[in-house]
Amino acid sequence: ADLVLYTSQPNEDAQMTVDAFKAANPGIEVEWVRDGTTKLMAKLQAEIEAGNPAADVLLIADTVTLQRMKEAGQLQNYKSPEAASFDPSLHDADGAYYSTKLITTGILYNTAAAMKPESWKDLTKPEAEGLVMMPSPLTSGAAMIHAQALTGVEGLGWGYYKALQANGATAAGGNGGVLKSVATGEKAYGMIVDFMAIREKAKGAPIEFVFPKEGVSAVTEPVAILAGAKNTDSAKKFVDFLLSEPGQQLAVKMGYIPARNGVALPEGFPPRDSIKVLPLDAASAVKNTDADIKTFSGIFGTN
Amino acid sequence: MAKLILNHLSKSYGGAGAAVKDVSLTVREGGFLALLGPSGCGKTTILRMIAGFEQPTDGSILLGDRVISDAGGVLPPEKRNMAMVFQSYALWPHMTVAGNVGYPLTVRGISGEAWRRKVADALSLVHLEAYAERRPAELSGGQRQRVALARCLVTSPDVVLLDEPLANLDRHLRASMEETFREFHARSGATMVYVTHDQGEAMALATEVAVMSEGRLLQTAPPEEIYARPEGRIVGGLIGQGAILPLPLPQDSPRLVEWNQLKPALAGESQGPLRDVLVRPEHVAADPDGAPMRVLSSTFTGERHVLTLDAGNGLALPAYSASHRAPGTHGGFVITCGWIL
Amino acid sequence: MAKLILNHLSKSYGGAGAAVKDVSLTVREGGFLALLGPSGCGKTTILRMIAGFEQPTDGSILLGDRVISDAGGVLPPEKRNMAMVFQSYALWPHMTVAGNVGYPLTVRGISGEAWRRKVADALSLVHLEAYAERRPAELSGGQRQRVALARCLVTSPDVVLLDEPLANLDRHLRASMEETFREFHARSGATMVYVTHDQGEAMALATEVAVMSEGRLLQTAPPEEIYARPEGRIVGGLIGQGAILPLPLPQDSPRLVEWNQLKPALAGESQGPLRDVLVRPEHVAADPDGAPMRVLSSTFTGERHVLTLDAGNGLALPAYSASHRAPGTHGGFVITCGWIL
Amino acid sequence: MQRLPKSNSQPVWLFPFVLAVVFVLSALPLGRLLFSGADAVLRSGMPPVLGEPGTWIAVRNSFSTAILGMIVSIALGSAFAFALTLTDIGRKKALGFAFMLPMMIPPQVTALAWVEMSGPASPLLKTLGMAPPLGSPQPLYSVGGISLLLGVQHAPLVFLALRVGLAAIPRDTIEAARLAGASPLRILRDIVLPLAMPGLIAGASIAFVSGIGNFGIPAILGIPASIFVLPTLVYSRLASFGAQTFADLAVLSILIALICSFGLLVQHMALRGRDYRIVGLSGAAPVFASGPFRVIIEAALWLVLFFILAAPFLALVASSLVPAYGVPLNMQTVSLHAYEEILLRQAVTRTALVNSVFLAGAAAFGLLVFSVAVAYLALHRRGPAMTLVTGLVEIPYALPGIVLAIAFVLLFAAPLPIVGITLYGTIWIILIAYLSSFLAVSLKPVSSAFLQLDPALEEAARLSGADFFRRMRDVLLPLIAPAAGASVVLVFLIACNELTVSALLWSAGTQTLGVVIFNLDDSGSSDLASALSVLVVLMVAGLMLLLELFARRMPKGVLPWRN
Ligand SMILES: Nc1ncnc2c1ncn2[C@@H]1O[C@H](COP(=O)(O)OP(=O)(O)OP(=O)(O)O)[C@@H](O)[C@H]1O
Ligand SMILES: Nc1ncnc2c1ncn2[C@@H]1O[C@H](COP(=O)(O)OP(=O)(O)OP(=O)(O)O)[C@@H](O)[C@H]1O
Ligand SMILES: [Mg+2]
Ligand SMILES: [Mg+2]
Repeated sequence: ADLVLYTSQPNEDAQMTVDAFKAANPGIEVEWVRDGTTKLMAKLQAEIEAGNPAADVLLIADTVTLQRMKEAGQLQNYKSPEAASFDPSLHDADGAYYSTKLITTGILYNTAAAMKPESWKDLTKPEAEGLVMMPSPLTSGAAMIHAQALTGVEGLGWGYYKALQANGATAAGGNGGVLKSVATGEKAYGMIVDFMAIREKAKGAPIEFVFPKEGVSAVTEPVAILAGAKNTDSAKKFVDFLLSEPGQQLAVKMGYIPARNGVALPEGFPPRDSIKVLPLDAASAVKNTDADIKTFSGIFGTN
Repeated sequence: MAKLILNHLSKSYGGAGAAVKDVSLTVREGGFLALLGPSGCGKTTILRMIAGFEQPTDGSILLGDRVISDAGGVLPPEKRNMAMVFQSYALWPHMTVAGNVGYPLTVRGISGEAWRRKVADALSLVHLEAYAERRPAELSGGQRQRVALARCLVTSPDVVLLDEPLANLDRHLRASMEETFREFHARSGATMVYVTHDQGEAMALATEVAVMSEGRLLQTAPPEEIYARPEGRIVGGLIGQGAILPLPLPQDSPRLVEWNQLKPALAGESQGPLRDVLVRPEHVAADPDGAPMRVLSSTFTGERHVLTLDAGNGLALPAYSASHRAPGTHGGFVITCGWIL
Repeated sequence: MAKLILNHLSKSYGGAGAAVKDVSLTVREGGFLALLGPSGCGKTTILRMIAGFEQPTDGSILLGDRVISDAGGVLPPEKRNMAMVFQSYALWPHMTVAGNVGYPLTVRGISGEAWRRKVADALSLVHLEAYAERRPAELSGGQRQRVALARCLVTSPDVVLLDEPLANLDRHLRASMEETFREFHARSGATMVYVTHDQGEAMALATEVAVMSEGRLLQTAPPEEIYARPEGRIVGGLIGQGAILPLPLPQDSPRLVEWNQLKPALAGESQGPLRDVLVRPEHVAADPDGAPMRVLSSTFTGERHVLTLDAGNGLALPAYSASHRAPGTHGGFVITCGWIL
Repeated sequence: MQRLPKSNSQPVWLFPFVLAVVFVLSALPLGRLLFSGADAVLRSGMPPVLGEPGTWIAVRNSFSTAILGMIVSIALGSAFAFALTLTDIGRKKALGFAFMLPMMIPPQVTALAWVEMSGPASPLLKTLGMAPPLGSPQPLYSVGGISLLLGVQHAPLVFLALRVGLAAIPRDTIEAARLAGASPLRILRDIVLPLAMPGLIAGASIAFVSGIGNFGIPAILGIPASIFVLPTLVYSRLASFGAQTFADLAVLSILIALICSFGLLVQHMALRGRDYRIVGLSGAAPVFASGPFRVIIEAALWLVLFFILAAPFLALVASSLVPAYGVPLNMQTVSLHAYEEILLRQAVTRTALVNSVFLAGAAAFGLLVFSVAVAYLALHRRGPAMTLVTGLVEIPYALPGIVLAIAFVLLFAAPLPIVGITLYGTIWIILIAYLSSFLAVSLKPVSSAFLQLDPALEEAARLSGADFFRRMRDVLLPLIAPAAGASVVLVFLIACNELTVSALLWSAGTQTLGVVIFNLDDSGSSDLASALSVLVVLMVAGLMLLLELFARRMPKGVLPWRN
């Protein structure tokens, strides 16, 4: 193949992305592997350890992971012409990775639930006792980032997680698990990424999604080129494509909030400015991650 | 103890012919029945039906006046208080010799000193004291058979079924085992059914001998009688040594015929329909003024030589002789007596 | 074909004593050796070493001038062109009778018509033509043994090992099997080693008889000789019937002693050290002017009665009698001859 | 005069061959992993993992869930094995057949199904209108729940292995015991169990090791209650993959290796000093008349089957018929869309089907060859070398699939030395990984069968002039046919919906069913996932029925669900 892509996008999305890219750049044969971030990373790291990474480009969950890889010297810098029309906070200064969309984490609740939450704090109320579920930072990078973002908000902090724990919230698995639990009514409230909830609701699941007033954390599914990439040129083409107008429209079509300025949001979402995205500095996040993991498991315990 | 009655017992294994056909016999309480018959004639099958492993396809088995098996159903073996020596020994490979022998006791709740004593006794009966801790796989064929024997005799069952229990033992062990059986029988008064190929054994032990062939019961009688007065060609041929000579004899002649009648018959000088006459080798004696016969063959069997004589017109006749006689030589022989089948 | 030599063969199963101790013997090419001995004396072990299943702990086995087993290594059984009847038959439960019998042929690449013919012949030798399609599990004990026999005789091996091949067969089948062995032996000229408990069989078939006890080889000799002139108490006791009487006899007396010497010895009227004298029952004859003896017991064995006599000071003496004699009665008996062991 | 071979029992090449295979399939990948671990330790110091309480709690959880699970498996498996082999209950074949299938429902699906079944939104309960109130706690999210599911999942392993053991018991040994006056239960305890012990132990240890290595069940039942076992702990370690991670993996692998060598030790103890060689003809064990209990036994067995097969399967079907989670199944919502999507649109499903069937088949039969070699060797050869071999065989199966997979990536990502071809990315690396992973599964039943063989049967074949291969083919294999059948069926079923190993090793075109199902589920199309799972179960049932047609022509006892 002329380009090997490792991505953690859902199947259809990945397929869509690749097809669109191929349409835009005829003649480039793309081979893609789709899997959860964790497995992809394990696979990739093993390949790198074995000295023969197969992938050229990564399109995966979050900047923190890529920041870590950058620091390990596993990424190569590329200054994309498209970068200009992006908020600087959305890509690495050296061009090691670029955010492609905003996947925010908000509150999901089952329509049968008693209380209609609007703020993160609502999840610590008695009505929500024992009915809250969130992805575990121990298993999902996105969840870690979410935790790091929330604890950054003054008035919340780790105290908030203590409160949640006290209120009988469970931290478990990934977003899929949360969706299931809430949709099936086993739990009433959950923290989950926007698109999953909104899509599933469209399919008729008995759920609602809200963007809490304190703001939402966001993972940005950045794209990056590997240091050991064999097809650098087509890799660069791929990056440019994703950041380009049509590439971003694609994201919208899939139901994500585009990262590029001045692209309309998909339907089902409130207007862009009504969504407050909590900032996150990848570099410091990487530094604190281990400590934060400890703190978190200190509160919820690895059991 | 009670008497054992088989009536009109039949068993078919589904395959071609039945293995046992309409067998009726009674073993009186405390009786000792020897079951004789060629290989494959149904002896084991009968034992297995008595033990309750096989269900009769027809007929029934009674112990005393209680039906324990019929085509309708069978009393489970574990409720029969019988013991059996299997032709295949059926030892439990995972238990020691002592464990095998002692198991029937264990099941009956006997343990500790009593158990050890009884097991030790049983083992000494079969001369295996030294092997108590071995496993069956580490025993010789005969030793395995003796373990099976000890296991069978360790309890006091109502009925004891022995399926060629001595087949793999040397003659001296056999003798002592026969002794053991006699004692056991006398002591326990159990009803015994004894399958064997060794007629000497059967004759020596049994109070009654039953002869089977191809699934049928041919004759049941006390040892002396069945040896002296067998009924029909088959029994005659099965029991003991001997030749069956078709000889012309007068209608009215008694079944026990003497030399004076046999001589002319052999010479072909007497009239009458051909009758099957059973002649035992021990009744053939060398005698200068007997009928001249040619020695066909002479084989040594230890204590004596077994001759095959030509009794005229190709009839082979076995005889014993203390000394070797070269085949081809002639000599005079008399047949002291014969039995019309 | 070649002669089979065991020299200083020993085998220990790791356990207590050795199963076979320093056995040396030679079976000449095409010879027929009968191996006799009490149960557990090591016969099967010897066969298994000859076949190559067990490795000798010491000594070696030669076929012709080629070492096939020693403590160092073993020629694999499959390379030996031998055949064996296992004491436990070792039939393959998943094959039909024909399949079992024919397997050695199949392995040798014989198939089709030739295969069918040979198998059919082998089966008819053992009277099992009708059972070709059965599975071993559906056979009687004796039938299984016959299948094992047929399997052993179907090829033309250099050495044939028979471990009590007739133990489960009735007397008539035995007779015909013995015949079969003789023919097979004559035809194939194979070297045969024959383990049996039936001395009659051994004597009738073998060119040489070897007697073992507790792992040791005691005597090897032709049948007549070993019967007439056994060496030592054990062989004397093992071979044939008879009693061993310790009698005072003159130093210089010949080993074969007559009545005129025995009579005073029995009466205690003669001097000399006590010598073990073997007396065969067939040499004990009722004779009014013989020595008076009391009948201790009398058992019927079919053709005759076996008496046990009191030869004085508690010595038991077996004798044959055509008629029953009540225990306790007295009578005169002569011992025509005895053999000093 | 030519030298005589030292040992007369085995061909000289056998031992080297076995060593070689074990080296490639076990020693090499493990070694490579440990190497990277050591390397990482050298670079950045000892990993904290040993210091963290979490690790030890995970070890404890792994241990307890594996043990409890094993106990459940033994209970279920032997109950079925005994009932189907020794009693006169009806519909034995059907029962045996159905009892195979729970293993076919991927563990994560079983877990989900049970969660759904017992959860507030169970389509089943909802449709029945019996759904518990919103937010009621899920009893399965606990060590008990995990163990229970592990137990159910692995019960067929015990069943199959035990059946092999029972098949070898000679009828007359049981008859002798009956005549000795022992009651059926007594005979079960004193005769049947001891004689079938190799089979039982084999089954138990597979169940145990499977429990140690299982990821799917604790992932779905454990993580929500933050109960971690070693595989899930490893997984969480991978979430933040750094230089240290290889060290972590190495350490955890060693821990797991230790646990299963403990298991091996126990097994060795249990088997030692006994003699299981069956003397004489072993035929079908006689059946005990269950009389009045017959109805009860049958009812119990069918009830169990309802819970471990029917219910989860129905739940699965149900959730495959509704478009999204939480939607009740009724006339309005029901749709076959998922099936049509899977069968008609998703090209990948056909690829995956072909791949998985090929992989499973190849692994099953490939391993059979090797298992026979090892088992035969183990019978004739003792000593430390052999112990090492049996130990090494065990470990890969006990490792979490993802760890084993990483080991194989490390091993094969770069082109092979000398030959220079790259297995990585091809289907062959998955096959090799499967061979490595399921070695233990395939070996257990076979070696237990060899333990019970009457040696005379092989000796007779040798004297007939049959060389090693000949007597293998003509005598030994037919004699262990039931074990061989069990071994093949076991590996095939497990491999057929294997997920965690192939998850890292697949690439375009080499997806396996497990991977496809997981990805579908993971990217929110649960209905497609369920639909595919349903199809997999049906396919396997279909394959088994197909075998049933040829049962006549196969050696007796090869098909485990037949008597
Ligand atoms: N596998 C074994 N392990 C330990 N001891 C054994 C083993 N096989 C046989 N023995 C012992 O070796 C001795 C000789 O056994 P062998 O089978 O050769 O006797 P045998 O002469 O064939 O006896 P039989 O006539 O009863 O068959 C016996 O005492 C037996 O207990
Ligand atoms: N399980 C079976 N299935 C079919 N036929 C059988 C079965 N067992 C025995 N038979 C047949 O039944 C007949 C009688 O068998 P049985 O074992 O009673 O003979 P037997 O008198 O004991 O012979 P032997 O003296 O050789 O042991 C034989 O012809 C045998 O082939
Ligand atoms: Mg029989
Ligand atoms: Mg023997």
